[in-house]
Amino acid sequence: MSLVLNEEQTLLQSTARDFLLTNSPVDEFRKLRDSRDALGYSAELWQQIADLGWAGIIIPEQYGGLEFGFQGLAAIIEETGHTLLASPLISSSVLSASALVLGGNEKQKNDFLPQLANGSITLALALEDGNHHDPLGVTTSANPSDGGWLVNGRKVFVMDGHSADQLILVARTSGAAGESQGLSLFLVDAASAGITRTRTTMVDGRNAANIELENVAVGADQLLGTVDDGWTILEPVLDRGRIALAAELLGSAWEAFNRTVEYLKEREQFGVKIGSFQALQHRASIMYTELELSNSVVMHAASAVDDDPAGLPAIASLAKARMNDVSKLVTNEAVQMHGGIGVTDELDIGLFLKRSRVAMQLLGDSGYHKDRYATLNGY
Amino acid sequence: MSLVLNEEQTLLQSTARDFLLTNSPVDEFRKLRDSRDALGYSAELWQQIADLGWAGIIIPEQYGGLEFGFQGLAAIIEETGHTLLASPLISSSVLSASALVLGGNEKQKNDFLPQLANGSITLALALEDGNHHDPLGVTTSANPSDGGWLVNGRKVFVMDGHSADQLILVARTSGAAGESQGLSLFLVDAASAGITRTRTTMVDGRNAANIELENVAVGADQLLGTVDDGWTILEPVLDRGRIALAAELLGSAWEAFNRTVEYLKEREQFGVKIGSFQALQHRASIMYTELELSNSVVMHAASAVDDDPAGLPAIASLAKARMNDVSKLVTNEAVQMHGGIGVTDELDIGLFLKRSRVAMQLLGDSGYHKDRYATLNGY
Amino acid sequence: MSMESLDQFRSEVRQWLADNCPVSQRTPAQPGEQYWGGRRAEFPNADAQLWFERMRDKGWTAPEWPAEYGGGGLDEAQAKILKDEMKAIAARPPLVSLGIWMLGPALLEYGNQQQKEKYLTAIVRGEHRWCQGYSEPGYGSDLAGVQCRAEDKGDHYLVNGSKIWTSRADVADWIFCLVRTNTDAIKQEGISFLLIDMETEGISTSLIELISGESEFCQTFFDNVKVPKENLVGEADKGWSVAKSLLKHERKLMSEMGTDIPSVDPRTIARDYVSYNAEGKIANSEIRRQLAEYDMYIQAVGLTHFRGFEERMHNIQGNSPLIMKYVGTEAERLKGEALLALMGSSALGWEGDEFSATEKQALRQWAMSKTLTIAGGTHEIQLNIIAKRILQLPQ
Amino acid sequence: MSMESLDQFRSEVRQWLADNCPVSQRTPAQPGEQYWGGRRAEFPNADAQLWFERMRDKGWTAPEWPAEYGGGGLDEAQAKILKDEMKAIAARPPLVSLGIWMLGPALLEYGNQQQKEKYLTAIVRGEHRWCQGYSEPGYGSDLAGVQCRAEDKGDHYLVNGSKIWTSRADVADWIFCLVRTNTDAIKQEGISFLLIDMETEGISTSLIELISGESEFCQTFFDNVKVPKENLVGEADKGWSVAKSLLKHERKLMSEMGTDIPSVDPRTIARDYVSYNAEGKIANSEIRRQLAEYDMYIQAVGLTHFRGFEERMHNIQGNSPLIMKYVGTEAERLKGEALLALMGSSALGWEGDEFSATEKQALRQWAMSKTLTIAGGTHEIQLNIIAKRILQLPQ
Repeated sequence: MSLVLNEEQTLLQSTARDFLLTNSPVDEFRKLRDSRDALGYSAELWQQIADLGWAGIIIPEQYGGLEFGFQGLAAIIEETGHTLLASPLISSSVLSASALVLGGNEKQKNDFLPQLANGSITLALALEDGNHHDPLGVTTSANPSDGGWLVNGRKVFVMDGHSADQLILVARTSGAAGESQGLSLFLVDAASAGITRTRTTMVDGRNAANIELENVAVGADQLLGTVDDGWTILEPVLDRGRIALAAELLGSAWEAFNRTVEYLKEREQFGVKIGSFQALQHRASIMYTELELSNSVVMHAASAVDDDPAGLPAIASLAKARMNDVSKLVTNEAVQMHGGIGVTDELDIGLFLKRSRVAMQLLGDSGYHKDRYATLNGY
Repeated sequence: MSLVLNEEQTLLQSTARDFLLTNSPVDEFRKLRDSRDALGYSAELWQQIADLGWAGIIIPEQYGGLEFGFQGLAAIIEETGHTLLASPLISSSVLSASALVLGGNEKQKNDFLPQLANGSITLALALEDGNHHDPLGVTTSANPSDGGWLVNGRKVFVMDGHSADQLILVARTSGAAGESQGLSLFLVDAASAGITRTRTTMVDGRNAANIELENVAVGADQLLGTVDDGWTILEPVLDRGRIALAAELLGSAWEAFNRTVEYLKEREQFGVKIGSFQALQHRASIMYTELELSNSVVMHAASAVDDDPAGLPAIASLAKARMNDVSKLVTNEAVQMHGGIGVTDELDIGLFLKRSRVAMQLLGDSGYHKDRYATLNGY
Repeated sequence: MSMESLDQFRSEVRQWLADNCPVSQRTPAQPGEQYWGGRRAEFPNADAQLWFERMRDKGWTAPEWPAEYGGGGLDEAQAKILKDEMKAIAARPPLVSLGIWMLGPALLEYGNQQQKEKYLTAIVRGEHRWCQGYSEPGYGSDLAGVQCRAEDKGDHYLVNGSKIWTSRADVADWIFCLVRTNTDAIKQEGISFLLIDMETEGISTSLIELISGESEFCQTFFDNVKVPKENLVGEADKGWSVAKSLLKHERKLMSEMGTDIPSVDPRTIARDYVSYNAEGKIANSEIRRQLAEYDMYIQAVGLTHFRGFEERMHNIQGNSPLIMKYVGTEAERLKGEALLALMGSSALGWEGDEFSATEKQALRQWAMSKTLTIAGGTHEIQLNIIAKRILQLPQ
Repeated sequence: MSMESLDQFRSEVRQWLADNCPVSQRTPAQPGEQYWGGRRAEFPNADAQLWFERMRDKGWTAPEWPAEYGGGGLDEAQAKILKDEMKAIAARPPLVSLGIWMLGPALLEYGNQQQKEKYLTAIVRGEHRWCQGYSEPGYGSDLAGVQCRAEDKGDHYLVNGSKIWTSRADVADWIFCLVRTNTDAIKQEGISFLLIDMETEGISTSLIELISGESEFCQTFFDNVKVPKENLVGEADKGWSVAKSLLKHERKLMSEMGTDIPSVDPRTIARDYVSYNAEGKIANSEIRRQLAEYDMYIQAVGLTHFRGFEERMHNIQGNSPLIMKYVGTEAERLKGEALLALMGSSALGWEGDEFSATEKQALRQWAMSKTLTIAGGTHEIQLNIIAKRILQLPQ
């Protein structure tokens, strides 16, 4: 465990910061949102990002990746939180890449990882059946047929699912909702017969797809990992996603906080800077303590992906629960402290508030992760 | 429902206030505590209180009571919170009197209510088997024997139980822990064979007894209400107790708050009154909003005892949960805002903190009552 | 009025409402279905018009105002009965109006006879739609920091400056404004309260989009706008008293937010959005707790509204009115967060058919709740007021 | 030091501890079992003496102090290894001492050669027990409001006044004091830092009982106390710098509260005090949540301690040290409340045999946690410091 970045990671992070501030400041995201862009992110920017190697940062070198480790990726994602970058980094480069790396066979890795790493395709994880994160509750069914399976069900809240080239479907091949045994993962072409994707437009201006699956035929070669045993891949994949989201939330919470502190120093009311009001100072200081604690928790979680797989579940839940709560606190306070201007669409601070609420729901809200943390700790 | 006191109730409350400030200010409680008084309250004062009619305030006139209604009693109990009065008002005059009024037969009422009202005897409700409030979880057993029962078990946290003349035992005559059916109430002389009472000294300086029950023989005439059906009496009795505790917590929270606001106006640091610090002002104002809301909730609950028996369970849980939380907030803040002097035993503010924690546990903590409130409201 | 005659009044009101309130007006109005009045107003439908006209003719668009100005002449107890009875059948307010809520009460206290006759009657009859001109850019909470200038030009004032958060100024007929008539005086002194016809030359407005996606508010610009002197309410330079009186009514209004406006209630929609365990409890205990805490808080706020009413009936001087803006908007904040927690990804929809109308409304409501703790005196200002006026802490 | 030699150091330390730490010294010390040193001290038992003497002879009562003053001469990385290895076998601190925690570091920075030799060595060897004379009655948080007067009488200062929160002044040998040497100067200026022998004529103490029932603290009175000038640390009138440097160490100490002191941990005792449902979860979901939130907070605090250490190792200038007093004592506050929630009526016992030692300790711990957020710079002072020093908000 190391709670400071090494030299290479520090360099990577500062490169990421410069790149994002130059090429993808918050204004770029605002334009994308206002134009109701069909893709939901900038294809051109995404290619630049892939060229920098970020899309393949955790992919082994033999499959065209950088093999740089998860802590570096988390450092980049934290920076994307600062500028509200919309990109398939979490859906494709964290969740899907991890699923392939952890569960794919040699052919699957060779077929998809190099393209994923160079940005020529994106993948998405189609997980949720309902409106609350519940991976064990999946009832989307995969029934044997012709030596393969027919998948039926409906997936919602699939990050970047409308534009992904390949989907990783989580379906139940046996067992009942609530059981980890019986889940299987399938890698399917998004254009396969029986798949209907509808893009949704969410409050954060990004997109998640609702996906109808009607007798989607998958062959044995499309199985990711072992039948019924998908959970052994899915759980660590989800924990990586949660840590990535925690890193993003950390970056955006810091950004919302920093902008608020700047505002407190500039804005005058009653003839003085509002930052001189002690009530606001104390609230800002309390937020600061939470953010400092969060730095440690998120960094620890990112390092645990590579260093402490056994401890990962509890560590990931600690990170996601904390960042959900801290992000909620900080974004609410940021808007409130900005006063009237804070609730106008013109100011960027509202964009942080909105993104926060979506990221809070993705891969588990606070209740989900506190419950999981307590269970993992034996109470 | 009325959320203002009528003239008579107002008069009663101001009489109570004057009486308590004169005869039982906080100093009196402190002396009682420091002397490790064996009774735990002043017998002389209790007789004066009984002479004022408070001990029998909810007892029908025909049994020597004032028959004044519960709202008047709650108004008095709120005042006792201000001066931290130690007395059997809740154990005997609320819980036990209610149990007799609601469940006693004519003989039982005639035998005990007049003496209870005139202060010559006190009763206590021996309910809890364990360290968390759990009336349905009672497993203290009452097994048939000789046309009566033999009671075995151990009761803890029995308010004023060490000095009561009569005990109301809650025991299980059938059914299993968790079931409301099968609980029965028995009225027994505290000096009966098989009863061993040990006084405990608690953090609030008051007393609650632990009581061993070893083959305590009770006759059919000692049954309060119907066998196995004790819950129909016990539940409304407990709700009255909860509302009484909520009223006490309201009074003591207001007192701790008022003393703190006074301190903020007097105390100087850095050359100014600390009450001029905006961070403290806002925290005080937030507490004030909670206390104003609490006034309405507690008054509503007290009026519901007589006016809305059907709504009582949810209303009582609303009141107790709220006052647990508000009292915790206010007493913590009161100590913190007093600074160093606040954590010395010399200052009274710590006594409010300590009483708060005991009253919070009596008849259900916040978790218990939030759970009950949610269940009663169908979620 | 005696209890007996109040009971009598209640049955009369109940009967009248049963006879006169069209059935279509007995469901919560969606935003587009409210009637706001004004020169440019059109009725959303024929029933709304019928209902408005019947209520107007009873004077019940402003039940407590004197009958001579077109009001209902009811006392507070009667007005509450009317309100309760309307609530019992979910009758819509026949007219939604800042004139009734805010300006009217201030005019009744500070207006001269001519102003009362001219403006109050027009308000009651839905002929004037008003907007509010208090805040200015750069002076959000600091209302006394008015910079908008009104120069005394003999028979008129010449107004220059701008106002922000002027709700629906783009469709309003009139604006009530705080303007600075004396630049030598400090802060509160030197402010006057002016009524300005929005059709006067030199006025322009631009809409402000909120994070909820709504654009209820405008910025309004005054460029050499001539306002007749007779439009001054109260004395020149002494407008601060009028302003404060009006703010009280705004706070009261804000504190009742959500009680009249149709809204998605987390308590009633829970069943459709969360799963329950075998005991019938919401399975996610954190969501259940959040719902219970909101529920318990809103109950306490409702009971406190009721207590405040009872205290006024009994001439008891209580402090609860000063906390209502804070706790009322705090309840809306808790409600918004509870909705998002309960509905999960279903409450994150901004637009499109993949989300139901209720789901999208829940989201907008959450976003709008962020405005409520700021508009009409921020949470912080409310806490300052409590600290100063009630707790009398040193300033 | 290279990683390799650190590994080497670690195995040496481990071996030495295995050989030298008596088994009886490998359990958390109850309060009465700690050795605080000083002229009047007695060892609680023979093993404690043996353990102290062995550690003293290694210099490891103050591992990071220079060997010339009796310290261990270790660098921070080595000191952490020693600490970790002691923790691994639950070895007690051989000597508990305000001299080591607070005065020593300040003397190392500001003391002259003679003072270092005289006092540091005595501290390391447990010969002097120190107490702290900072706060004064009426000036709790306002440390610069020092009123305790030290008049310059040529060869000595004449001290008059009193100090409060002087921990165990009744058994201490020496006190380090902030005194006012210049009444014309304002606030921070004119304060000096004096070392005073508690046996000097004119000093008296009285114990203060806390709400936890403990009496660790005293008020100490100075009545014409003569203090030799050589006991002045740093320059006259410039004691504020010494004081601030020392406060940093106090904050650090407070932030680590609970990590070395044996305490009832809600996570480990839960099983004995609450019931669990069929799934193995604590049945009362509110108690479960409170436990989880405490658990998650203390994890975050622990990781931040570790991060701060790593940053110092890498010469990274971080701000985390300035938050540690706040979050460390906040964790203790959460722990105290979690204990009461978990243990229910079992944690409400003040005295007597009906409550176990653990139960009574839990209660005292809760009460003591109320002191921690006040002593050593209140929560409010910590937040002021963060606002000023880190966020640089306008004052």
